[in-house]
Amino acid sequence: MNDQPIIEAVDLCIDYRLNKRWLNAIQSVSLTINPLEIHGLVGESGSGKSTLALALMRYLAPNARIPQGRILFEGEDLIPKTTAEMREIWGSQINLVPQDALASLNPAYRIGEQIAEITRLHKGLSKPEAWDRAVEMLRRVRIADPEAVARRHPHQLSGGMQQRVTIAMALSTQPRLLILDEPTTSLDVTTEAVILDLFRDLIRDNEAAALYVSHDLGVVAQLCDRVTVMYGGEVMASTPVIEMYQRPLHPYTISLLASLPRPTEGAETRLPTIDGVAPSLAERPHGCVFAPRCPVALDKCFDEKPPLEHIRDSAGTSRLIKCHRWREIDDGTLAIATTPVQAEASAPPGQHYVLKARDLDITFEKPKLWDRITRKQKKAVHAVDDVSLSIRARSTLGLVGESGSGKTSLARIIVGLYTADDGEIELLDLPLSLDLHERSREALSELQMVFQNPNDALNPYRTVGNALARTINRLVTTDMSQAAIQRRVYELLNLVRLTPQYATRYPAELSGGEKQRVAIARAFAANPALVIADEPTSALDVSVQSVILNLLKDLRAQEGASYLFISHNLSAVSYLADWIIVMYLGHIVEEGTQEQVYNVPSHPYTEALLSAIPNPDPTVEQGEIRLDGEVPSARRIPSGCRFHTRCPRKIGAICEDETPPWRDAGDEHFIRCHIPIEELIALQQTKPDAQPQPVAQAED
Amino acid sequence: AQDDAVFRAGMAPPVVLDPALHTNDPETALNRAIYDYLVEVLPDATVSPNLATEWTISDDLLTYTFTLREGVTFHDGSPFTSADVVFTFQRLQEVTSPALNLLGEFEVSAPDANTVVFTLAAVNADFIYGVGATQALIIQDGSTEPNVIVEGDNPLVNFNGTGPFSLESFSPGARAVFTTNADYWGAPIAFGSMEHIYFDDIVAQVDALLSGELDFIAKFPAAQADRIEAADNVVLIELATSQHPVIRLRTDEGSLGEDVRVRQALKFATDREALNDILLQGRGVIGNNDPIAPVFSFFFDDTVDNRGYDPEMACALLEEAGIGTLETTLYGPNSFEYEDLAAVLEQQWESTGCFDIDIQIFEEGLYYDLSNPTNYFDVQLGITGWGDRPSPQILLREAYTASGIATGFNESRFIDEEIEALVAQANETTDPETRRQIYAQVSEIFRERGPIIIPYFAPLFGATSDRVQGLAMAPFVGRTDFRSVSLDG
Amino acid sequence: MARYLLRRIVLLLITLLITSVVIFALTQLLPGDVARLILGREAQPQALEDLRLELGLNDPIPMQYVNWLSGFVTGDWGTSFTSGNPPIRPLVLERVGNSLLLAFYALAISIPLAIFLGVLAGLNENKWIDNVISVVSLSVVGLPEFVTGLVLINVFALGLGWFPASATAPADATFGEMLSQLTLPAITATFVLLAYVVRMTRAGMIDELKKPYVRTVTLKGLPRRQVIVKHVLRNALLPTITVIAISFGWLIGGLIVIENVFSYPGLGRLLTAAVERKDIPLLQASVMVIVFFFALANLIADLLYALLNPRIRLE
Amino acid sequence: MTSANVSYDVPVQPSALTQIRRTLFTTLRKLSRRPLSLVGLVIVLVFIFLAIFGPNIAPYRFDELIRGATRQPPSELYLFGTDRLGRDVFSRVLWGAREIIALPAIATALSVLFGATIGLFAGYFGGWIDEVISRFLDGLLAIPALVLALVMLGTIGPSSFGIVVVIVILYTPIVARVIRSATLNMRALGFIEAAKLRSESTAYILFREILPGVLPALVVESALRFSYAIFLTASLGFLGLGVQPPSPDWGRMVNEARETFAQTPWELWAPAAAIALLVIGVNLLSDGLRSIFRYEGQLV
Ligand SMILES: Nc1ncnc2c1ncn2[C@@H]1O[C@H](COP(=O)(O)OP(=O)(O)OP(=O)(O)O)[C@@H](O)[C@H]1O
Ligand SMILES: Nc1ncnc2c1ncn2[C@@H]1O[C@H](COP(=O)(O)OP(=O)(O)OP(=O)(O)O)[C@@H](O)[C@H]1O
Ligand SMILES: [Mg+2]
Ligand SMILES: [Mg+2]
Repeated sequence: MNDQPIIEAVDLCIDYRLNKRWLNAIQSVSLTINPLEIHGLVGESGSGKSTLALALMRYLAPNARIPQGRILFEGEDLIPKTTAEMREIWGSQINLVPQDALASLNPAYRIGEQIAEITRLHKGLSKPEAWDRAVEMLRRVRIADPEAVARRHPHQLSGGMQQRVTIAMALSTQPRLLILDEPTTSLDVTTEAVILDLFRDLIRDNEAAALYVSHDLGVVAQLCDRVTVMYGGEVMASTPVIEMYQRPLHPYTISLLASLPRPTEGAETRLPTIDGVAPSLAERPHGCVFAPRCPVALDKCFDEKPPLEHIRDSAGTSRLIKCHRWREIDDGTLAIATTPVQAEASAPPGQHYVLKARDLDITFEKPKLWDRITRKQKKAVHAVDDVSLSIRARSTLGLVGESGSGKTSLARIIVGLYTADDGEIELLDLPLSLDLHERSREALSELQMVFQNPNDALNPYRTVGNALARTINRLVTTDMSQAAIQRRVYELLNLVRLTPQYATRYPAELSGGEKQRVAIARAFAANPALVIADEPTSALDVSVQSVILNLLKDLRAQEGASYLFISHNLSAVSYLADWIIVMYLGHIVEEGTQEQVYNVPSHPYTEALLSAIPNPDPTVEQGEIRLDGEVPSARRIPSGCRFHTRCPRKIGAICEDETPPWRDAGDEHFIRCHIPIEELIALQQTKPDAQPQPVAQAED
Repeated sequence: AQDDAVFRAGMAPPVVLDPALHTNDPETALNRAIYDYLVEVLPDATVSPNLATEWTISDDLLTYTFTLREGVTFHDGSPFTSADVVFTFQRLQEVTSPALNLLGEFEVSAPDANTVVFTLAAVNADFIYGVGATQALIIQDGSTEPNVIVEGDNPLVNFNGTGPFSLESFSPGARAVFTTNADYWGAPIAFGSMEHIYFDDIVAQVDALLSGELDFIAKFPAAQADRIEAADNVVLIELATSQHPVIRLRTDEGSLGEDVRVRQALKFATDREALNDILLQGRGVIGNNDPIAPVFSFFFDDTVDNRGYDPEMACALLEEAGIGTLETTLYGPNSFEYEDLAAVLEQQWESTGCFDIDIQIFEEGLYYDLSNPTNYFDVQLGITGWGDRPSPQILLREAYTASGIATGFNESRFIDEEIEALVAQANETTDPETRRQIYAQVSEIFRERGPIIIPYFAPLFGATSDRVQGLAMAPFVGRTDFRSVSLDG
Repeated sequence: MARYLLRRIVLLLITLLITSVVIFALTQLLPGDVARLILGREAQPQALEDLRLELGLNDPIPMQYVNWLSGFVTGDWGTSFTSGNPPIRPLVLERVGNSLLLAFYALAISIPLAIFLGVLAGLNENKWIDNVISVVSLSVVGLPEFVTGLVLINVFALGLGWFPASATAPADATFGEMLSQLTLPAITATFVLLAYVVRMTRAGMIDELKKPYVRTVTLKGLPRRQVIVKHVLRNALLPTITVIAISFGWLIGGLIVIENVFSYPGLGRLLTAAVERKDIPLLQASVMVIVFFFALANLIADLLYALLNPRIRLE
Repeated sequence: MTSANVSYDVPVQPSALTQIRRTLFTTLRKLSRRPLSLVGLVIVLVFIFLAIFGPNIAPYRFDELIRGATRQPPSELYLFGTDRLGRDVFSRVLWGAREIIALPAIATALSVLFGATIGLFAGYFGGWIDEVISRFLDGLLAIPALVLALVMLGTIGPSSFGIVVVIVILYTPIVARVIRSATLNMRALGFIEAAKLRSESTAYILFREILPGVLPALVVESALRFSYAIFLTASLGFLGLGVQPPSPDWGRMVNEARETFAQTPWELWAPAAAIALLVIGVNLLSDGLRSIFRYEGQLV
């Protein structure tokens, strides 16, 4: 194989037409992908990753144009080609693996047909041949019973299987280049880990090159050979992956890496953050795009755009970089704070409990009259089953589990948005009704919630100030004057580090992070004793995530509140939580302090969750435990230990028949497993040999 | 005869098919195609033989003896006899047919198969018209349900007459198809079959005629007459009749028109010439604000000095009556040009400066329905359409005497002793000249204190395709005799 | 799917039952005396009373309803009060046939045309061709049916003489004659439907073209024709199918005005006549049949939608 | 870190007027970028202008008979000619603009009022309340519009009031359905739940939190309903169940003019064109509004 790059973008610019103006979205980008290389492309939302990735296929939105630059695919310039000519290349030489697999498959056709179509077109296969090949491709992406799956429609598959289908489709014509645009972003960590393993193997096996787009530095670190970091439509740096992690030279890369919460860090630290927000197309600065947020920007950086330099650093690594000050960073004369700083000292968790909940239970979709008439055996969804928990004053209880494990349901029971079928709640030692309508105003004000999606957390037709004022009005029982309320609004804004001017803004004028800050301010409006945060950062960019996590940590110290903090991201949980509970299919399977849960012994499920976290350090071996398949439907909860269908440490029939006992691992660390603690410790200190197995078909 | 020639007439859908009860044109047209009258009343009010070949009237004017035509058969082949006639007239009495208005009280008997004798309870000058009344169609002895459609293969068995046509198919609201009766006693029909095609919309009828889908239509508004006149494949028939709209005021106690000055004011405020010009393009004839139409030429008195348009006088009269500005609602049906008539009247009256009028128009059926809370009979001020009557006497008796209140015809509740006496007097005389003098007095009284305005006597319009020959449209269109029609080409 | 079907059918029956009560109640409120309406202005009081008794109009109203409903479901729809008291069922069924004929003809003209225009507009969103289609289809729908009907009659029947001015549907007409008669009414109905279906199709196309799978298919290298016809249209027409099925329901009972303008003996005219004459059995039967077809059309729309949409079909 | 003693004089919420002005301004700006919507907007504005000032501009009253001027073709004197009775068609069309606003618009407004309220309740509460309401609405919706209109107007008699009642009965379920599904989509949103967590009353949540969000759908639906209402009134006029003469209602004018179409075609064209133009305008405008709301999510 020769050294010619598979694809090469040279000085590429892309503009979008918005409101009758051409705005520059991609600015003089150069990028090279060599044969067999997996090239990572990372950057915050809006930095132009997708635009660039698709442009490499010479695929543009209708309102886009390429004012300058070249795209060389195996030496041939794609830009002058007509769309008709590109159709020869699309699907046969360069294939796309899209982000949202379900939306990217035509709902009307069978899986097999959608894969077969592409080989019929490009390989000239007959219908039956193409179908057989489709089945074969499904088998290659390790789908069990591929014949049956080929006859299904997209919506009948689980998210992980859908993503496998798109990759089977992309690989079926043995393309030279794969473009993967955030293919795992919408998946659970456990599923993501399985899919990433699969990509790694398949891309290597097919001898294809790949461009892997992601906003997750962890994923990129684990998968790619070389990484390009984008910001504001420009390439900031392009480096072999190990170098990026070990010796980042660009201030943006450095800050980005530093802001990631890591499982190993203690609870008493603050994450370094990148201030400000990424600029929109219309307001990109004319100097260095990153300058306004750069901790080490000079005046020069604001005036003059640095060139994209092809350099060799002091260690002799060849890199692309776009920074006026890389030399100072390279030779160590300029240091950027990257270690987490000590957080403001807060009082240690109190001994009394703000909240105690016992035996909470909720079931959805109970059979209705109609079902009884038609004698349809419809199973109810038992989302939360016999859950007890307690939260101490000034502490954080972390709640983790895969999607569908019942985390949100539990949170909503506690705040009263769902009325539990059964159970008891005590708030500040007073019994609390399960029904929201029966709760007193005082109780409501002590118990507030921050929702997952900042975009619908605020009424788009009200100003920030009005939203806060209304909450104060309703929840603070002492009569407050108009002026006092207004003052309190500014206080709250200040609390979440927003200026008073934000009071008159509408949600549409705020970024996602800012909206979430307002939502947090609203939750704190009445000095609650307990704030429930349901995945408050999962919809946000990494850089914004760290800001919000810091804020929550600060507020806990300042306001003395407790948290129930829910996340599927174990790193984020560990950063904030004192105690952690792990949920699976409506049951708690493990509970203990943060350290206890993160260390041996742990429940096999916790173990698998930990193992799946992609570590942004490529030198750290990723855990090897992989969970097969998806979480079973909450309608058909497995007998015995609920986890037995997927458990890599299943010990036999007992797991299928009997509900496991709570085992005490010492110091109030409980694990619900049939394996005795000592055995678990022994098992978990040696690595299990996890075989990649075909995934079972998703149910329904 | 052209056996395959079809004569197609357009009309509104018939509703009441019973020969003894039907009242409107399409119903009559259907019935008289299937059945025959004993005597035929011609448009000029003369009476000619039909199923009866001759008749005699006793000197006391109380006994009528009819001799029946021989050799006549019903469509089902059974012979026509005096029993059928007796049955028919007894049934008219049983079902209280509208024909009784003309027939009055009588008894009927059949001395032999070819003779029928009517004995009257009192002298009745209109009796012979009653024998030829619209509903007096001869049905077969024993037909208790004439013209009722039955279920089964042969749904039309009840349509059994001696008439020139037999009903072949009938689709309610859509069409009726007739074939000519080969065994008809009269002159053979010059075409093979006849269709009545039912329309809900008058413009659609004219369009269908113009595009050659119909041979005959009638009773369209004057505006359509212009269109037909302008077209070259159709022939317009314009017939002066006694048909007219009446704008009437109620005169009973507590009503607007109790005060004669109000009646007068309305008359003075109405410009009848203008109404005729605007609404009928001058095709109508102005009368005397009484029901004696110029078509009854002998009875019509053109010397009556009818009061013309005089708005100042109208206002002065209202002032005098202590009303000042008359505020009221004018009601009317949506048939003919009456909606427009209401609109123009409103303008004429309001332009005098002493009227304030609202208009309320109802769907025709609803308006003439007595059980409807607002109907033609109960409103204070309304427009009513009066169809053609063969003699002024009938109109006067029905609408402007005390007996008309119970029957729902005297809508103005007009009871005037002089009129009562004059009408009774006219009823008993057969001498035209006496009647003429009586009617002149009637006209004078109406001029003085009549509660009605008759803006004009509108002509009746009809039209045929240019292949139609020998069609003489009757003033009551439904009674138009199609037997003599022939078709060119 | 079977369960879905069953559920839908039960709901349909409930709807029909509710409607039958509503209709019956409404007819009871109709002003006017049936007997007088039948016998006319000149009828004698005795005749009126006899008729009332004969028609059962003096029975208590709930009894009238129960009598009617039990008759109706057992196929005894009674006899009309008017026009020779014909048995109602054959009469209504004959009109249903006529209405169906016109409905199918109108659909045969309007659907291909509307879908073609809608797709064309959708593919050229906000370009001039889209604007032209949009304005033209809106213009024709902006005119009431009796105006378009009038214009069509004046131009094509009276002016050019291509088609008859009325569609009075003689029983012995040949199919060709029937089509020729029905062309102008069908075009008038098309005008009403056109804009609606065009806009639905256009919106469906635009929505669908924005979906990520279109990009996937394009990037498979499929020719544009195939992308549009095989992939996009298949999904874009789903909402259109619903609209078409619902318009079919409308075509059965909603053509009252068009039937009047062209004097076509369809269900709509039968119904109008029944209302005017307060012919209650006929009115109830024809409304029930119209509602039945309307509901049936909705049911078919839902079923078709479910059938063509694997997401529902495979639940 | 606290700054409790600092006071700012920035108001927490701008006045309602400012908000409305702002919303209006943004909408107009966005509309003006779409040529067709702009045309629609201009048409609608012109008609609104005519509805307000039409009678002042009109050379004659709508019912005034001009002596000796029946059936005049359009001329300088009579812009759209005169009708069969000698009324100035131009003036009648101008007066009719107000009539159109009076009947279909009031009926539409009422349907929207009732429909939105019912839809909000059904969508927000869900469960059996929704089930019962929905079944009832389905029952009403199963009767075709003209059929119901015919029977209803046969019942209450042809009057403006009757027409309004009929339109309200016909359109309330339709509006309710639209609002119900919009509400259904909104009731699980974070800000609604936040309102529950501060113990807001149901009425507050429905009308202050949800209503603004379904307003776009409501605006678009109202525009659509309005044009159908115009149409329905015209059709009712044709069937003899419309408004009373000498009203210059366009539907009525068109219907009256049918009979004299051969002689005075202008008498039909003028009101017919006015109806068509208004329907086009309303639809173009609602199309524009729909896409603004659809693609940009919200007004501010
Ligand atoms: N068709 C378009 N028209 C106008 N602007 C666009 C279009 N597509 C993308 N943009 C803008 O261009 C910028 C880059 O978008 P792009 O989708 O490439 O970002 P990204 O890095 O992939 O972000 P994300 O992580 O959110 O997917 C964004 O500001 C986006 O709003
Ligand atoms: N309102 C509801 N009606 C019916 N089923 C529900 C409802 N809410 C949750 N469920 C079901 O209950 C189960 C638990 O859902 P829940 O949202 O609590 O999980 P989760 O752990 O928060 O998942 P995720 O990470 O996806 O947010 C799921 O199977 C879900 O489908
Ligand atoms: Mg992207
Ligand atoms: Mg959740």
